[in-house]
Amino acid sequence: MKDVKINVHDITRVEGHGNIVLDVQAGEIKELKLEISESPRFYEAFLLGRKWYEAAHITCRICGICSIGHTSASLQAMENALGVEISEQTLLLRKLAFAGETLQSHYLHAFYLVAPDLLGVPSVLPLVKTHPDVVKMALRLKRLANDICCTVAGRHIHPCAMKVKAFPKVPKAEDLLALKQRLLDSVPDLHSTVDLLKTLQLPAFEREMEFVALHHPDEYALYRGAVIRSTVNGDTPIPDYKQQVREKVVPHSHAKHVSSATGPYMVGALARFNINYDQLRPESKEVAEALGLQPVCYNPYMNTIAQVVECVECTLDGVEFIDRLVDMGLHDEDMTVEVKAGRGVGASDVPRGTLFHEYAVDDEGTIVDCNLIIPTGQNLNNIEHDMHALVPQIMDKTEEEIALHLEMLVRAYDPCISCATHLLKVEFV
Amino acid sequence: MKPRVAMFAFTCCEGCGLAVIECENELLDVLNLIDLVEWREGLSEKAEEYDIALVEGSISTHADEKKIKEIREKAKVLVAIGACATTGGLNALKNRYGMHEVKQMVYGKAGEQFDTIPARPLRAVVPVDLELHGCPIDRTEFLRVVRDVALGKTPKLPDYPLCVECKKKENVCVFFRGMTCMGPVVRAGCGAICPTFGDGCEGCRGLVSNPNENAHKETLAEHGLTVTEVLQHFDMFNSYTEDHLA
Amino acid sequence: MALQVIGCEAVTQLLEKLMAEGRVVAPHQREGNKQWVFEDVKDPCDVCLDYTSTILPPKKYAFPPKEKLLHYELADRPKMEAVIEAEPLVIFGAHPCDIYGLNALDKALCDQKVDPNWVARRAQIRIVGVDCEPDEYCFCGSMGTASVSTGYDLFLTPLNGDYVVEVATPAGEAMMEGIPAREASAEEIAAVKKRLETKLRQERKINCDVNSLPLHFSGFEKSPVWAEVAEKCYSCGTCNLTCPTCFCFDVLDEMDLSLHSGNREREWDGCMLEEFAQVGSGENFREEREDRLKHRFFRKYSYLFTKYGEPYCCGCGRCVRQCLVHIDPVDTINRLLAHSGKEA
Amino acid sequence: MAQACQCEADRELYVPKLAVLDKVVPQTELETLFQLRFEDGAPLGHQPGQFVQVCLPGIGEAPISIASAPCEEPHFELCVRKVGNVTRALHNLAEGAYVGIRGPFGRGFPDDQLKGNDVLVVAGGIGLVPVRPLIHHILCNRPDYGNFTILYGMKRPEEMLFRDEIAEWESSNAVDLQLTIDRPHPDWSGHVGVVTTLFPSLELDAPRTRAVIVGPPIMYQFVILECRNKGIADEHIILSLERHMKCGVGKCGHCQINGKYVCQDGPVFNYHELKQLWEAI
Ligand SMILES: Cc1cc2nc3c(=O)[nH]c(=O)nc-3n(C[C@H](O)[C@H](O)[C@H](O)COP(=O)(O)OP(=O)(O)OC[C@H]3O[C@@H](n4cnc5c(N)ncnc54)[C@H](O)[C@@H]3O)c2cc1C
Ligand code: SF4
Ligand code: SF4
Ligand code: SF4
Repeated sequence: MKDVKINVHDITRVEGHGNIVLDVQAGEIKELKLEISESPRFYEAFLLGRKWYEAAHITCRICGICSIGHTSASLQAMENALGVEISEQTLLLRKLAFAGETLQSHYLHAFYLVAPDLLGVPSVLPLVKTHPDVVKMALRLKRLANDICCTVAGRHIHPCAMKVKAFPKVPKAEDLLALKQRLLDSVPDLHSTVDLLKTLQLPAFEREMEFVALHHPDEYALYRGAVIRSTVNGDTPIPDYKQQVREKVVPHSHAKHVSSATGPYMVGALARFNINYDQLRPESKEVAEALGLQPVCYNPYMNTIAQVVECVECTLDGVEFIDRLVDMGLHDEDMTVEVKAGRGVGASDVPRGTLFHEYAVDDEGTIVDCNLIIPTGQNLNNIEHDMHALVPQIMDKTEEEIALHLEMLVRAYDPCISCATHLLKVEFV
Repeated sequence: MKPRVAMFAFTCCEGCGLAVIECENELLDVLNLIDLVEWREGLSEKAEEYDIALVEGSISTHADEKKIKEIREKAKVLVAIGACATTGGLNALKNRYGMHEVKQMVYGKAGEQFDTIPARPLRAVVPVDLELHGCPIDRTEFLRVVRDVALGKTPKLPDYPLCVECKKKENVCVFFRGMTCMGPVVRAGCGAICPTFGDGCEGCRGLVSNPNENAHKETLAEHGLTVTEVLQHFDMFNSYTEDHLA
Repeated sequence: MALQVIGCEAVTQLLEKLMAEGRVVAPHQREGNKQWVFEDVKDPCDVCLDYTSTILPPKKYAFPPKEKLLHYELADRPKMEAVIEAEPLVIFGAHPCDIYGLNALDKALCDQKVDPNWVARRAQIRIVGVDCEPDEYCFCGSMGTASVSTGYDLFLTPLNGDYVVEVATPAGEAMMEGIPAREASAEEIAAVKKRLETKLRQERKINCDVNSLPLHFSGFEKSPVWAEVAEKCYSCGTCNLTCPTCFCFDVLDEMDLSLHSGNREREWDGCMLEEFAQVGSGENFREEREDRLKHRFFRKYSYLFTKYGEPYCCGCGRCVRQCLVHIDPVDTINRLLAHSGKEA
Repeated sequence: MAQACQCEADRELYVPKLAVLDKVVPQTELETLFQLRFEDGAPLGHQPGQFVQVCLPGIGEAPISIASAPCEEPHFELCVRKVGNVTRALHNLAEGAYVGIRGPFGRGFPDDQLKGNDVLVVAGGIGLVPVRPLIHHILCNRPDYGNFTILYGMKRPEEMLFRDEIAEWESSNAVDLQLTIDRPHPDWSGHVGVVTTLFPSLELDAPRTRAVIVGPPIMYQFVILECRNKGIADEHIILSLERHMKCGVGKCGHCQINGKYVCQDGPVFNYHELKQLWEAI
């Protein structure tokens, strides 16, 4: 019976600072945890006392990778609090920006963070020499994803043009049509990506678990959902999210751990795929099949494959949204908002999973209460459970291999640690 | 020899590091000019030695403080990138409260376990050679700086108000659309991206060295803001002051 | 040349004809209250000839906000060559003040050393002027710029839904070829004159004869009015950048990332900006806002006026229209005059 | 067409001409003398007091006074202080390198007014550079001028430029050279005190004297005062001014001093002209 001691300090190729600690003595796990060492930021404290119109611009700064995601959940929450309705045009533009961000985040994860593991190199840099075509393709795809965000919202990181009620600057039809063409032209690149992935081997590991994602009757839920759906606990109305998402503080983490009524659960691309498979386009389903992914899949490493499937979905979504926008004719919209007291919850299924924002404002539009629940926070507990199931299966490997498997597992979840480090609920008296 | 560049992140959203790699069209050219030797978010390589450190994030814990000093010792050139690192950014909003109060507010009783000190820009802790402003930094400006450094030039960053860039783009001033903007007192360099997309500037690049704050307070009041709102316009990205060191 | 009259449809026809020949730019409305910009015409219906003032003057086509002067290739022996990018262009719908601005820049930029980029662009620009109605910011009446006698090929004056057309050059004549027009009647010609008289009766005016401005300014050097006005000023340069008669620039080298080749470019600058007069030793010759504000006024109403015989202000009112703290040349000059007891 | 201006433009107005760096002679820690010549052997054709725009493609341009006299053609010299990008990059060049030159520009020293008269040169620090061609010119044509005096002040002895030449001037009868440093220094046995402290002992024939002053902005007011006290007429006090400058040809607006452009109306002015210009000194 062997001893294993692993301490991966500052896991690389993840967003934010985290450590993996494993201590096995005589074959028995004494300690195994994912430590979150990111400096806490206290976003809830930033928000209190600020104006309704600042919420989205403040909270988008929680995360550079999914700032359009935060903006989306924040705007929905604030619009619900103030009773603001948005137009079809605004909805489509937001969904288009959201698709752009989902694409860029998934490409970043697949090509920069995961591919090096599968190709046996420490990062994307050596690939510039060994696989120049793959690197150029990755850059091309990511640039397109970012250009979608830039055209619609000004920039991808911390979007300017996404505001409560409407877009202050509506993109020009000609610019959208140029993007549509590029989206169509990117389909061959997507197929090459799929071909590349087919040649690579992901670890085989399964653990039966609960999946949670937003669900919408009319669409594959990303920007918005109608309910929260769990494979174990059924549907929960979005305003009642706290029934599904239950938090507790754990000492080794600046992020609070989350469980459902029945235990840990997973959110993210794989959860969405498992729950909303039926609503995927045929083209996306084909890719899933080609890559050996079918619902319900219990291998968290397959999250990356689910992301690639979503890339196909978002690419085709983008084309559809642009067609609809151009057909409708783009026009400037009124931005005036009547401010009144209220409370509202907003939810989006961002690249890493379900994100909730909740605000209460007073009748001057000042934020008096807020709560933010971030996907990675929900996943942390599940990752630890996975690690506990995985370690006994790979105990015969070397310490380096065990460490790599654990790191790859963490990476598969595509965690966003800076997001996760301030998701604790605030109780205001 | 190409300069060895390492990127580090402190308290922040890591968006500036991301902005660097969002230079997709230019990334291969940039990699011809520099050797990227460490970047936790995207690479597993670690470097013991480097010439230039690009550092994002504010210093907001004792651990941060220790680490930035180590980086300063190793780096020949220390570049602060992004609002968190140059002005304290949004993080400094927490400095409005006592640190104990803040922990209570967000984490309740469990908060005491956390190491947190008032958020500071890098220059409040170590000498900084160059500051690249913005939340996030501007890609074009970043590329220009990389190029200038490679040429041995001292990059010239603007110290005039944003309105200059906004007017060159012929944007409709957002004040004429019933909105408000920090442009007249905020440093240019982002191409006035927010007003270009119809939103007022929030001041993420910090104030110019000689802002006419009084004039701007009057302008904001003239456009219907209350005193609190006026102050909030100023402090969103610029609430760090030397007093926070106390 | 005899005046002609064309209808609205003929204006559309004229635009279509010019568009078929090449690039045409004209005023278009922008989001927000009373905001227009000169833009490429894609559809004649989008053109707005009834406007008060565009954000930037049409100067931007002859002297772009940023333009290349030089291209170079680095090598042991570097190669450098002039870059002069000019193309045929019609500016459609320029107001008299903006035409005055272009004419004024012709003088300054061709004085002694002739600016090659300016001249090349100007040679390819044809101008269709259109008469305007002053708004609360214009003061062309005071500046003598309510009408111009040169600097356009065609000039349109709106009259009861039609336009009276003055053909000023052979190029203008060619433009009008095939456009249905009739000769203007005596009443119509009288109405055009009358229109100008109304324009000249603007309420907003400078309280002295424009030609005596340089003389008056020689007494304003120490006026306390400068400090009072400058106190509100942001030094944001908006007034410089939107001005049809400003032409200061900065020069920068923009090297490609390959570090093999690049361009030397010039970019609009503004004397209101703090670093404008700073030199290598760190000395700033106009460190105070007041100094810079004073310099802007003196340059427009005294230095260049004296040098070229006409004011370097066309009375378009853009600087005050766009200035968030409402620093107004008319009000400032009137205060200077009042303070020195020189009001006419 | 519509425009009023029908003039012939010089396509090459902003295009520098290539010159070869023949010799690099370090002067002090910050200043270096560069000897250049046009590739095609053409003379620069300048007057003492004029300047050129020095261009390094990719880095930028900087206005630099011509430090040599016309009689040294086809070579010409520039003495440059390292303060920023262009000046630093110049210092990194090796002999044989190419440098772009535009010019000469501006109005030089009014030789017709100096000829036949006594000349007093007052230079502070790097201000010796623009007057050096004049000094060389006078020394080459010594009989054309009356008494010739040079007062040269610097902060510290290490800052002295053109040491060999200064030694020559010191030992020559052609010129009365007086040196001073601002504050006492162990390596200095000469006069100590700012340059104005040399004035009391000066014996001048005021009506015959033409004073040429070049130095840092702060020096001007005090030296002008001394000259006037000595009875030198305002028109006979001649100065060279420095301003931020981009184009060198009267367009960019940066070098304006009230109604004058330093690049065209200057850099050399007489005090009578400058008195009217409150921005000048
Ligand atoms: C007529 C004239 C003659 C001169 N003669 C000499 C000389 O003989 N020897 C010498 O060493 N220096 C001379 N100078 C000063 C020299 O031009 C500046 O030191 C030089 O332009 C700085 O350029 P840089 O690229 O090295 O610095 P930069 O990197 O551009 O900037 C450093 C500082 O210089 C200022 N600056 C930038 N461009 C100019 C400019 N064109 N003019 C003035 N300041 C500027 C900037 O505002 C900044 O503060 C002269 C200047 C003038 C106007
Ligand atoms: S929108 Fe803002 S930056 Fe632009 S001109 Fe107006 S105040 Fe200035
Ligand atoms: S416009 Fe203002 S808030 Fe927006 S990026 Fe620029 S400096 Fe930052
Ligand atoms: S006068 Fe107005 S527009 Fe001009 S710099 Fe001052 S504040 Fe800006």
